[in-house]
Amino acid sequence: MSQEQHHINYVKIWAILVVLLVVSVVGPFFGVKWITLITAFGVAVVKARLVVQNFMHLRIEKRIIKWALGTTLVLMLLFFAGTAPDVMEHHGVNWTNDAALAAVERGVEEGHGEVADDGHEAVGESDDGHEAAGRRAVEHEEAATAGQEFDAKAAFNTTCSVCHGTAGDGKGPGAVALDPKPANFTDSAFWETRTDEEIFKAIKEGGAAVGRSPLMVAWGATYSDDQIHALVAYLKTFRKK
Amino acid sequence: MSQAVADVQHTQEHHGPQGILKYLWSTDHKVIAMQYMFTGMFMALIGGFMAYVFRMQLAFPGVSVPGFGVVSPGEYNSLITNHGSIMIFWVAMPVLIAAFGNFLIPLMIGADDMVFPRINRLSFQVFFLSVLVILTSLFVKGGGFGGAWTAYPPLSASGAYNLTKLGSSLWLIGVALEFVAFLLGGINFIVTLMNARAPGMRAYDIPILPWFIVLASMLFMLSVGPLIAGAVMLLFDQLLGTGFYDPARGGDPLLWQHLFWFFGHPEVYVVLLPAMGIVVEIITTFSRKKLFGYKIVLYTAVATAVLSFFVWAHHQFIAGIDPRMANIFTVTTLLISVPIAELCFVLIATLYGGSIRLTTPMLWALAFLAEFLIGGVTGIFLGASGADVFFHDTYFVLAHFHYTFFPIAIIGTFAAFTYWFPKMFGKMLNETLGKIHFWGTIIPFNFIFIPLFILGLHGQHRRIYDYNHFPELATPALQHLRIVATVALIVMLFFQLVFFFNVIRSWISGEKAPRNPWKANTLEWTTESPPPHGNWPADRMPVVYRGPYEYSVPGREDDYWPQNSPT
Amino acid sequence: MIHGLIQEASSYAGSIDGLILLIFVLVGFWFLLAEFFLFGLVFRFRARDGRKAQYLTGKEKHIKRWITIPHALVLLCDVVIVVASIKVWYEVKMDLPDADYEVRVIGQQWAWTFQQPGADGELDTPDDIVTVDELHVEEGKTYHFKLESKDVLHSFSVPVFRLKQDAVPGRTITGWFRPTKAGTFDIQCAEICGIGHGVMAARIFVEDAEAHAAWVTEHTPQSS
Amino acid sequence: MKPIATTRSATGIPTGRLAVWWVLASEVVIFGGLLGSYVMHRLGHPEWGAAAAHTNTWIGAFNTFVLLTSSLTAVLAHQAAERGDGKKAAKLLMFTMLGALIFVSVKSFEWTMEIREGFTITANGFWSFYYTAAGLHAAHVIAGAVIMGFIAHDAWRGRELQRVELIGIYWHFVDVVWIFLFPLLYIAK
Repeated sequence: MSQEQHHINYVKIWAILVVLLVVSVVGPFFGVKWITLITAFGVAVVKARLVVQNFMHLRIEKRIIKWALGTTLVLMLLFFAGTAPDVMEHHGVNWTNDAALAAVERGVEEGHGEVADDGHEAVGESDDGHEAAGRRAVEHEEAATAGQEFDAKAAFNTTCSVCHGTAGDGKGPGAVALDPKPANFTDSAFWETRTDEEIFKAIKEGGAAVGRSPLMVAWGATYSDDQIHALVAYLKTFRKK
Repeated sequence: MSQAVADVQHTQEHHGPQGILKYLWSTDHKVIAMQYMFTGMFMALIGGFMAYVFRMQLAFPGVSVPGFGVVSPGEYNSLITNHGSIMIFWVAMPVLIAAFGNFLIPLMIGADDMVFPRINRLSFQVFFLSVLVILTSLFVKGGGFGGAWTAYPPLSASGAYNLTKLGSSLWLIGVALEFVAFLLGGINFIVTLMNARAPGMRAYDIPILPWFIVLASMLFMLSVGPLIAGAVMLLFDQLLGTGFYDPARGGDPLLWQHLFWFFGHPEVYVVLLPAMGIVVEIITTFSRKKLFGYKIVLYTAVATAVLSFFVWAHHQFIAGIDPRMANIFTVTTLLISVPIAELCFVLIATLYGGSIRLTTPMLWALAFLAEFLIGGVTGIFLGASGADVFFHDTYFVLAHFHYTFFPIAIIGTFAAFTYWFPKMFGKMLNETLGKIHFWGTIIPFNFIFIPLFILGLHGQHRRIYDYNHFPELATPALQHLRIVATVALIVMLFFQLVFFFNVIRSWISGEKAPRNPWKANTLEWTTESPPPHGNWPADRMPVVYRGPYEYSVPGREDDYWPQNSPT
Repeated sequence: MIHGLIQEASSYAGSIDGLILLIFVLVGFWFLLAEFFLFGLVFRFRARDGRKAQYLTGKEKHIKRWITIPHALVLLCDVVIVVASIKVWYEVKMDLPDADYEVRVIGQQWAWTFQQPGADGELDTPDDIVTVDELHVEEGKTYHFKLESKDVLHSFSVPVFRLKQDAVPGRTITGWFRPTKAGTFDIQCAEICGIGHGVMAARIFVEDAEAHAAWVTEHTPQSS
Repeated sequence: MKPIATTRSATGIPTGRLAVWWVLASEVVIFGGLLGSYVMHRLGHPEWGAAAAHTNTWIGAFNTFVLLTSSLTAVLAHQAAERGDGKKAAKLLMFTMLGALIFVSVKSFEWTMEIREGFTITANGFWSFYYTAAGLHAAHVIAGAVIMGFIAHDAWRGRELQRVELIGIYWHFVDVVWIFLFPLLYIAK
């Protein structure tokens, strides 16, 4: 092996690689898509092949190694082929990926470019995006609210009543298994121990955020702040004097 | 003889530390094998305890389980999640691949150690770290991860959904560390088998077990890569708030399912192949027969390994993948039944014309075949997309894969453990106790899982901590089946005491084992029991003259013919 | 075989059960055969004094055919199962017969929301009926469901219909069913969805035309 | 003392090199899984192109040049080691490590700029993949450079010269990964 590899002029290979690098950088300046594709990815394949064959000496390596490495590449193609129909495509037989379609439609305006001074704010803005894309999923609520006020009662009945009960008494069908039990909004003792802010936070960020049961999940992704305020107001109507 | 002893002392002087450190910091493949074995068995006890707790909850909902207390829904999810993860990643893999692979590969191919003893030690240390991480994850604030061993996002990606922010991240880190440990170990196995074989040992003279363990290591190595990348992405989703699997931010939850099952299905064969290899060794030895078609076995195993990469999406038929893809994956999934059936046929055919001795290891090996067949044939129902619409995520699935994993991880391990115990510890196990333990495990095993098949046919789905919320499933008849399964489980766990008693008793006061108690051919039986450091004296390393399964060769006095015997 | 254990209440439940029966017969045959040979050979060739095992390499033609012929037959059975399975798959998951009604099914932690047309028969109008954990459908009518999820994966499963489909957040997945038997049945969530997965139960009420019409009239919200 | 097993070579490939090839096989599938996922998303989300337009092609090209050159010095080090010239091999490995240092420094400069502009890892899907893929690659660069330091140390003393080839093969692989990352992250816009 050492005999053969001495025939390789490494500096020459390196020079070719640098020239190819220049080609791949220059390619996009033509502004023609297929030229860019060739200069970017075609050249990358050629460069990789030069490195693998000459620097890694694969061309004088035993055949079994070529087989092993070839197998890994075939497997990656296989993975791509099996996964792309679901992940790359946004619709197929009897399904559509609404969130992805909405993201493509929105384009880049919301998807990036927001100048965030710190990471925290960026996260916050992404959450807004979350809500936008989730919109289709909560279309029925949108339908109910289209052009009119947010219907807190309807929202309560679809979202909260599972556990808290339509009467707000904490005896919904989902309450059976829960421990601690869901809050009973008819109980005036409940209202004496909570502030509105606390309830707002519990709805938006979940029970754990205010030191209550983690079984109360966060709804900040589904409802806007105004809607949550409306929900808090609706909850108060359950209170028995 | 004195020369041999001198050699042993000679090699010991050059290797590693002495005293207790010899066992904690050793690079000897046999010590590392024991470390993996005992860690794996310890984890099996934890996994078994978890099974006991949630089976009690299912049979007697709301009861205060002795030794645990009342099981809350969150705890229940955490128990089933970690039972699955532990039994696959911390029991089946370390025991079947790492422990037996480490112990047997160098011995069976006539080498003195693994080719990279220090990487081998590092592999165990990383694995041990992963054990600590996964055990820690059970006790952190919020409890252990409860999103099932498949860890589908978005549930696993966000603390707001799974309520176990810390537990799910630790679980993921633990699994990732375990992968790293097995990548290190796997490279060692593969290179050892490829390069370090005894002089004279050609590719087709290697016993089937080392072949299969190495094939499994390759399968693991080639399938786990995308999942490692996926795990990094999931970890970023959990900790940094990226959106790789969040549909609202351009990600896709289905991507994880593909990444997971691209690994997850080959993983089944990663643990199946070593168990099959163990059965091959035991069946040939105790039926005194040459393996029926060595090359058929090898090639069908390779075919299975290759095909196993083409079937992954059968776990996702109804998970929202494009229904057209389901057709392709149905075809490939059913195709894989051909090589697996062939392997079973060949093993059964090996019995033909034999002289079968029903020792404890042989009973375990035959039980593997008998029980694995049930797991195999029930898989056809699940691979057929049309039927999977009903069966997906029911107890039928659960019973099916326990009928594959239990024979693999438990029966296969007991088969190997009882077969190689004399070589590992230099003592013979008690046969009577061994057989009591065998029947005390096999009979309850069927009583656990056959009721679960029936429950699955009733449409009972998985991962529910109390079926009283579902009127169709809350009937007394179904509850009786659940109780039968739970009682059988407790009986089975109880009989494991017999095993531990047998092992400890034999270890302390058992009959001393000769070099080759079973009159087997492979190289590990040509050295002392237990083998010294370096396995053979350095100047008398074995040389191989023939294949591993030359039993009952006509014209020979003995019915076995060791691989290293020149005549 | 299965309908003895769990009712068939949808138009395609029979097809799925037929497929399961076909597989049961085919694999049952192979299973019994293999176990018979396994136990038979162990008994027949148990060790006896003075008898030595035979030396067979697996290359002998008269023995090898005991492997190759079953091998080919297994493949044949696989082909039969594949064809039958794909046929059922087309019926259940790929072909959508024309719908009489549409219903939107939304999973969330840990409840099912069903939105169906009110008296006007159109979805997404103000008179839609929204119910939680209760789905009222009419016997003998074809329903299309549009399955969505608000948060994590769920799976909409009606065992008596042999219907199961995962709900994936961000996606709308369409499917269909046609109830054929009146009664009240379980809807289960069949994909782990968090701590309340075990309580995510709902009921489906299959009603005859008259009862269903009455229910729709009663529950259609009065537009103000 | 090495076991006898390590000195055997039934395949004709030295044990160390065989192991490195298998390491690379496992790395190919790790990067393959990540980049495959990225390509799928990228093709499905044309709007990510606008995000990619904010990457700096010149910095990427410069880093490509650095890695290509460090690969050259790595292979020349191998050549020197084959001739038994440990000192020269060690020197050339030092050059390769210098390349790694430049690469990582440029990368951290580039990332600082981008993060300042608000392109954090959570900004959108493209940036998530950008930082994850380039970060995983950078981790390999750093790990390779550290191991190279130990090997250069040994090679200077004329010990374990065969390891110069092994780290070289690994280094070229890291180079090849970057050869693909460069068009995927920087050029395709």
